Amino acid sequence: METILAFVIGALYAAGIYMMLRRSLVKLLIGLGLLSHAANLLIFTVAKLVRANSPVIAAGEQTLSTPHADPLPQALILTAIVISFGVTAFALALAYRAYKSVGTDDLNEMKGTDV
Amino acid sequence: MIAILTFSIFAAAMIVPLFFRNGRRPTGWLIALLPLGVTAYLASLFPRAANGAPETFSYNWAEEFGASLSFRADGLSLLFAILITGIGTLVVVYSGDYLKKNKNLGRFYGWLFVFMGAMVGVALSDNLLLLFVFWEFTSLSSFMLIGFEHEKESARAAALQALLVTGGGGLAMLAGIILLGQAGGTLELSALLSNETAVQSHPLYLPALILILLGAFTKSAQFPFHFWLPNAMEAPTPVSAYLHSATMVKAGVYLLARLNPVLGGNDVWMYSVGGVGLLTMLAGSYLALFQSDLKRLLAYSTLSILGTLTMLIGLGTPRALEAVAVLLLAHALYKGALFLVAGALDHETGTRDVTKLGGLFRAMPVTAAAAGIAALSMAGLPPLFGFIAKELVYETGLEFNSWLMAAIIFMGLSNVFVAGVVGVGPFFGRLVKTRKKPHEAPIGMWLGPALLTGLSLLAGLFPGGVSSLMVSTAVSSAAGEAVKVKLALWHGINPAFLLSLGTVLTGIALFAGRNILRNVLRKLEWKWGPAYFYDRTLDGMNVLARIQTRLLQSGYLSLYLIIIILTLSFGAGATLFRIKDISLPLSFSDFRFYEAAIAGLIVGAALAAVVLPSRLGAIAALGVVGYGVALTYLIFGAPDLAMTQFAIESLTVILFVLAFYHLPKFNILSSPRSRRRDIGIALLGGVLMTALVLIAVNVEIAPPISDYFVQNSVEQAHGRNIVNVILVDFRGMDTMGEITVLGIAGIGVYALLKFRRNRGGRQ
Amino acid sequence: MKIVSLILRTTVRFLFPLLLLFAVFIFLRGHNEPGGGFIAGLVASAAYALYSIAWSSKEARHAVGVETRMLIGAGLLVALVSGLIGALGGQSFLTGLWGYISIPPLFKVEVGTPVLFDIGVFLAVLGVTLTIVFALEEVE
Amino acid sequence: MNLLLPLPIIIPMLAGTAALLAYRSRMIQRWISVIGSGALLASGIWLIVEVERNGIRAAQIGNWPAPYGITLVADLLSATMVTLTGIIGLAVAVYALATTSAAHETVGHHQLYQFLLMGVCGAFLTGDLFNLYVWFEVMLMASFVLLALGGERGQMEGAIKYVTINLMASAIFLAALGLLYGLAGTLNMADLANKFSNGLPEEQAGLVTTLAIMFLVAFGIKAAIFPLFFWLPASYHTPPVAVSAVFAGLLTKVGVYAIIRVFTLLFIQEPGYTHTLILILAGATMLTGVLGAVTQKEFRRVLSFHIISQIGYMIMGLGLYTPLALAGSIFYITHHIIVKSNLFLVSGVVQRLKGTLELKKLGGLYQSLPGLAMIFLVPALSLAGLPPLSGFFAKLSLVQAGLSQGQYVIVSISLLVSLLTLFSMMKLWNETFWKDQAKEYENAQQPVNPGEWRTMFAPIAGLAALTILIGLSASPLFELALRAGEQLMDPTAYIRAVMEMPR
Repeated sequence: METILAFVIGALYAAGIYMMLRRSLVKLLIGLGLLSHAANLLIFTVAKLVRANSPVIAAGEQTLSTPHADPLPQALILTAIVISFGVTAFALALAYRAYKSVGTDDLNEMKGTDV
Repeated sequence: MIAILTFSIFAAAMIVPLFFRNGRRPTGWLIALLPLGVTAYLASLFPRAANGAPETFSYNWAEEFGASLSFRADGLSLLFAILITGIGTLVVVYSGDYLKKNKNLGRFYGWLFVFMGAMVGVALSDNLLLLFVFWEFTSLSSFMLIGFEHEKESARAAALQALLVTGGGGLAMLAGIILLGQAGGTLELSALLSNETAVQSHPLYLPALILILLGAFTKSAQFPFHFWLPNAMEAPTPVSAYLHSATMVKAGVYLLARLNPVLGGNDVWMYSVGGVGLLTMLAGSYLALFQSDLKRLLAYSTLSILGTLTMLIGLGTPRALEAVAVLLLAHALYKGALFLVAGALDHETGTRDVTKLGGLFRAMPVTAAAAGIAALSMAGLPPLFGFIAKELVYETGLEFNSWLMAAIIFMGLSNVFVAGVVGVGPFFGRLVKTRKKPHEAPIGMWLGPALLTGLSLLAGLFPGGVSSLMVSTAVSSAAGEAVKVKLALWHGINPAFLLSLGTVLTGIALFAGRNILRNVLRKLEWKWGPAYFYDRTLDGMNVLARIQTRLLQSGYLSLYLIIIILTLSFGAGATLFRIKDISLPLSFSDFRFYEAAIAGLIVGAALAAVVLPSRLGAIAALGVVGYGVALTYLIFGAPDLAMTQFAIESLTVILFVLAFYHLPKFNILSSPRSRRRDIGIALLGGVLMTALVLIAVNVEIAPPISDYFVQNSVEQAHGRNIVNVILVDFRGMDTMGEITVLGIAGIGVYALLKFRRNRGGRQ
Repeated sequence: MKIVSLILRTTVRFLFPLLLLFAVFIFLRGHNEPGGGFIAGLVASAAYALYSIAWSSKEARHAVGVETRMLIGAGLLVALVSGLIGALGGQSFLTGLWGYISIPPLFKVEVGTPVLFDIGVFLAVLGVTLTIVFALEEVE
Repeated sequence: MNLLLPLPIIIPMLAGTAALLAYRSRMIQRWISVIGSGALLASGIWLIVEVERNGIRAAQIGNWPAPYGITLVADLLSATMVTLTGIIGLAVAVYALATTSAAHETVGHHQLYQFLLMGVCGAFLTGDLFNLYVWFEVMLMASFVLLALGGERGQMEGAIKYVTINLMASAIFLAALGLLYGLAGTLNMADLANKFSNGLPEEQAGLVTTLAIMFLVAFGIKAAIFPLFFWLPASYHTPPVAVSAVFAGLLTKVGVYAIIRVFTLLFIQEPGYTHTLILILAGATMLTGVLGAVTQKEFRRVLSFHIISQIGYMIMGLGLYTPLALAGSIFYITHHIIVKSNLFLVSGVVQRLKGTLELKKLGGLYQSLPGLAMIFLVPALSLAGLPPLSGFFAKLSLVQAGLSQGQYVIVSISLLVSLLTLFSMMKLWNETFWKDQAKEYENAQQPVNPGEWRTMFAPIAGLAALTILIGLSASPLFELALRAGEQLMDPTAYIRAVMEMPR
C-alpha cells in the first residue's frame, strides 16, 4: 500500500503545484489545500502504515499489546491539519481583500510592488 | 597622552558645531587655538623621537581582531602629524573668513576636525587596524567636505567618486593588512618592522603587498586612480588646500614610507611602487600643462609631486628617502600657500580661470607677494626650501639612469610652468576686468599663505637647524635605520644644479608661450582616461544590476514558485542521485481492493479539482480529496485524525463557499504553452516527492521513539487515548503554538475583513 | 424560501442543544477515547454556525453571549495558566498535575491540568471558528 | 529558575493574550505592548547571563524526559537571538506608539505584534524540529496579518506573494520533517544528532543529505537566500514602517538561525558537499542582493535588497564552518538586526516628514534636520562596514576567517559587496539628506508634535548608540560570539545538555 500511496502523494503534489502556478488567485488557494493534504499524507505514509489498530489503550489496561499505529505522527498531522486550517481561512480572507483592492484575481496583474 | 590628543580633536569635532547654534558665529581665530596647541605639543615630542625613544601609548581594544589602541610618535609620524595640525591651524583661520557668510560653517569645522583627528591618528597609529580605522575616517570626512556644497550635483558626484575610489582601495588594503598580519604574526607596526625577513619570505607577502599598495595608491591618487583628485576640486578651497594637496593625499605616501622597512628593499617593491609613481608623475606633469582652472591646475601639479614622492619611495635609497621627506615638507608649504591664494583670488574676483585673471598685484599686494614667493619655491629656485627639495630629487635621479632623469626633468619643467601660471600670471601683466571688483583679502585669508611662504623661505635659508633634525629623524624611521641628514642650500655647481637651471629657463620659456601651449595640447586631449573607465564601470554595473533584478524580481508569482520548485527538485534530486546503489522498491501486492479504490478516489478528485471549470466543482473536488485522505487515516488506525479531517474538511468547504460568493469565477488566463510548462514543473515536483517517499519508507536509521508514549500514557499521563495525551501533555507545547496560530488566524480574518482605514485616523 | 428557513429554524432549534451536548461528550471522552478539545470545539462552533445560518450572525453572536475574540483570548489564557500551574509549583512549564474530585458514593472524577489545557483548546477553537464564520458572513 | 527557558515564550504570549482580552481599549493595549516587550528583553538578558555563566541550558517541557517531550534549549546562539529579539521588540514597540494608526490598533496590531515575538522566541529556543515548525507558523501567521493589515493595493500584492511563498516553504519543511521522522523515528534535534553521529551507511547518509538540502531550501526561503528571496523585495516595503522594521530585523534571521542550527547540529556528515554549497549560495546571495539594491529608487526598497545581501554574509560564516567563521556569522547577525531595524525606523521618520519614500521626491533633510542625518549615518555606515562601527567588526571577523582558510573568492566578493553597500548607502544619503528638495515635489509637511517626535526618536537614538557601543566594545562581544561558535562546532555539549538533563 505504501507504494500506491507514494504515487497518490506524488499526484497530490503535482496537482497542487500546477494549481499554484495558475494565474487565478482562487486556484492558488485550491493548490495550497492540495499541497497540505499531500504533506499530511506523506508524514502518515512514511511513518509506516498499520491496519486498523488505533493507538487507544483499552479501559483497564496499562499499555497496548497488539501491533498498533504509531501515535506520534498522528499527533503531528493533527497539529498540521489545524494549522493549515487556520492558514487557509486567513488566505481566503486575504484573497477577498486583495480582490477588492486590486480589482482582479489575476496574479499576473499583481506585480506593482516588484521592480 | 598622544592618544588623548588624537581623540581630543574628535571631541572638538563634536563640540565646535555646538558653538554655532542659534546664529552665533565665533571667529576662526579662537577655534584655531586647539590645533595650534596640538601642534606645539607634537613639536615638543620631537627631541624624544630624535633620541630614539619615541613617546608611545598602548591600550587593549579589540585584541581578538588584532586591533589595539597603540600609538607611537617617531620621527616620520611626527613630521607628518605636525604638518597636518600646523597647516590645519592656518586652514581653520582661513576658513573663518573664506566661509564667513556660509550658514553651515559650524558643520564645516566639525568635519574638518574629524578629518584632522583622523589624519593625526593615521600618522600616530602603531597598529595597522587602528590605522585603518583612521584611514576610513579620512575617506568619510573627505566625502563630507568635498560635498560640502551639497546642493550642487557635481559636488555630490565628486564626493561619491572620491569615496568609492579611496574606499575601494581601503577595502583592498584591509585584506592586505590582514594577510600581512598573518605573514608577520602581528598587526603592531613596531613589531612588524623588525620582522622583515619573515614577512618577505612568506607566501602571503606578494598578495599582501599588492593589496596594501592598492590602498595607498588610491588614497594618494596614483595612476590610474588619479582621476578623483581633480574632480575633488569641487570642495571649498580651504578643503582642497588642506586635504587634497597638503595632507590627505599624502597619507598613501606616508603609509608607503612607513612600511618601507618591512615591505620594501626588493625588486617587486621597487618596480611596482617606483613604476606607478613614475607614471603618476608623468601623467600629472603632462595633464597640468593645459588646465586653465586654477584649482585643477594645482591639482594636477599635486599629482605630479605625489607621483614623484611615490617613485622616490620605490627607489628606496637613503638619498631618495631624504628627498621624500624634504619634498613632502616643501610641497606642503608652497602648495598649501598656492591653494589658499587660489581661494583668495576666487573669493575676491569671482573667477578661477587663469585666462581671465591678470594684473592684480596692485589690488592684492600681500597675496601677490605670498603667491610669488610660493611660486618660486615651487619652481625650485633658491633660496627657498623648494630648491633644496628639487636638488635632492635631481641628485637621486642622477644616481639612477638617464631615462629616469629625463622624466624627472619633465616633472620639474611642468612645475616651473604651473608655478608661473598660478603664482605670477594672475598678478602681473595687464589688469583683466573681473566680475567682482578685486581688493585685498581679509587678514585671515592672507595670513596662511604669508606664514607658509615665510616658512618656505626660512627653511630654505637656514636648512641646517630644525629642518635637518626633522628630516633626519623622519628618514631614519622610513629607512628602518639611523640616517644622518645634513641639508644645505648650496651644494656648489654640480650636474644637478645645472640641470635644474636648465629646467627653470625652459619652464619660463614655456610659461611665456602658455596660451599657445594650452590650445595645442587641448586638441590632443584623450577621452579614454581612467575616469572614463570609472564612469563606464559604474554604468555597466547599473545595467547589469537592472537586468539581473528585472530577470529575478520579475513580479510574476508563478515564476518565483517555479524557481523555488526547480531549485528544490534539482538540489534534492542531484543529491539523491549521488547515492550509488539507489533502490526504488516497488511493491504493488500489499493492498486491499477498497484501499486502492480510495487511492483512486483521491487522485481522481485531485485531477477533477485541477480540470473542473467551475469554482464550486473544484471546491467539491477538493473536499472529496480531503474525505479520501480522512478515510485513509481511518483504515490505518487513526480515528482521531479521521474525525478531525472530516470536520475540518467540511468547515473548509463552507468557508470556501462563503468566500467564493465574493470572488470572481474561474477564467482560463494562461496560454497553452505556459500550461504545458507548468505541467512539466508540477510533474517534476510530484516525481521527486514520490521517489523520496518510496526510498524513505524502506530505510530506517532508528526505530521510532513512540514506545515510550505507549508505556507511559496511562500510568504517567492519566489518559488512554495516546494521540490526545501526546497533544495535551507529552507535546503540549506544540498544541500551545497551534492554538496560537489559530487564534492569530481568527484575529487576522477579523482584522482583514473589518479594517477601515478612516476609523479614527492617526492618533 | 420562507418554508426552507422555517424548516431550518425548527431543525436547528432542536439540533442546537444536542450538538452542544455532543460537544461536551466528545470533550470529556477525549482523553481516553478518540475525541478531545479540538473536535469538541469544532462541533460546538458548528452548532452556533447553524444557528447563525438559521437566524443571523447577529442573533448567533447574542446566543454566544461574549465577543468571539474574547473566547479566543480566554482559551489561550486558560491553556497558558494550565501550564503555569505546574511551573509555579516548582515543576517544569506545562507539567501535568493530577487530582481527584470526588463525592464518594456518587462519582469520582480524575482531573488534571492537561484537562484544563484541553478546555483552553476547546475555547480557542470555538472562538476562532466563530470569529471567522461570523466575519465571513458579515462581509457586505 | 524552572521558568528561565520558557519565559521568553510565555511573556509575549501572555502579553498578546492580555491585549486580545483588552481589545476594547487601545490605551491598555499600548501599555501591554511596551511592558511585555520590556519584560521580554529582561528575560532575554537573564537567559544570556545564565547561559554565559553555566553553559548550555535545557528545559524539558511538561517534565517529560528528552527525546519524548519537547525540550527547550538555550546555547549562546539561542540566548543571543532571544536577547536581540527583546531589544528590537522593545524599540519597535515604543516606536509603534507614535506611528501606528488607530485603525490598526483597534483591529489588533499590538496583539499580533506580541504573538509575532512569541513565535520568534519559540523558534530560537526549541530543541525539537516539529516544534520549530509550529513556532515558524506562529511567527508567519502573525507576520501575514501584520503585513496585510491596511488593505492598500501594494500591501495586498506584496502580502499575496509573501504568504504564498512562505506557505510553500512550510510545505517543504513539513515534508522534509515527515521524511526525517520516517528515517530516524525522532524529532528531538539532539536525539537526531546523536543518531546521525555514529557513521551512517552510505545509502542512509545520502538520504540524510538529501533531506538536508530540502531543509536548506525550506529555511533558505524564509531566510531569503539566493535564489529563493523573491518574496522579500516584493513585500517588505509595503506595510507600515514599524512592521517592516521588525520584519527586517528579525524574521529572515529566524531562517538564518534555523539554517545555522541544523547545519551545525544535524547535517554535518558531508560538510564538503553541504557547506561548500552554502558558501556558494552565500556569495550569490551577497551579490544579487546588493545589485538589486543599486537599481532601487525608493528608500525602503534599497534597504530591503540589502537585507538579502547581508543574509549572504551571515551564511558565509556557516559555509566556512570554523569557530572563528561562525563567530563572525553570529556577530554579523547581532550587528545586522540592530542596524537594519534602525534604518527602517529612520525611513519611517523620513516618510512621516515627507509623506513619501521615493528618492526623487526627497531631499534637503541635512539642512533641516542635521540630528536625524547624523543618526542615519551611524547605522548606514555601520551597514557598509565602516570602522569603528559594529558592521566593521562583523565584516572583519568574516574576512579574517575567510582569509585564514584561503577562501579568497568569497572574501573578495564580500569586500566588493561592502563597497557597493557603501555606494548605495551614500546614494540614500545624497538623495535624502544632501540633495535639495525638488520644487515640484515640495509638499506641506505633516506636523509632528513633540511627544510623537520623542517617541519616534528615542528608539532610533538608542539603537544608534548600541551600534556605536558594539563597535567600541567589540572585544567582549566577539569573545561571546566566539564561544557561541565553539559551542556550535562541537555539538556534544548541546546533545549532553538535552539528553542528560536530570529532568
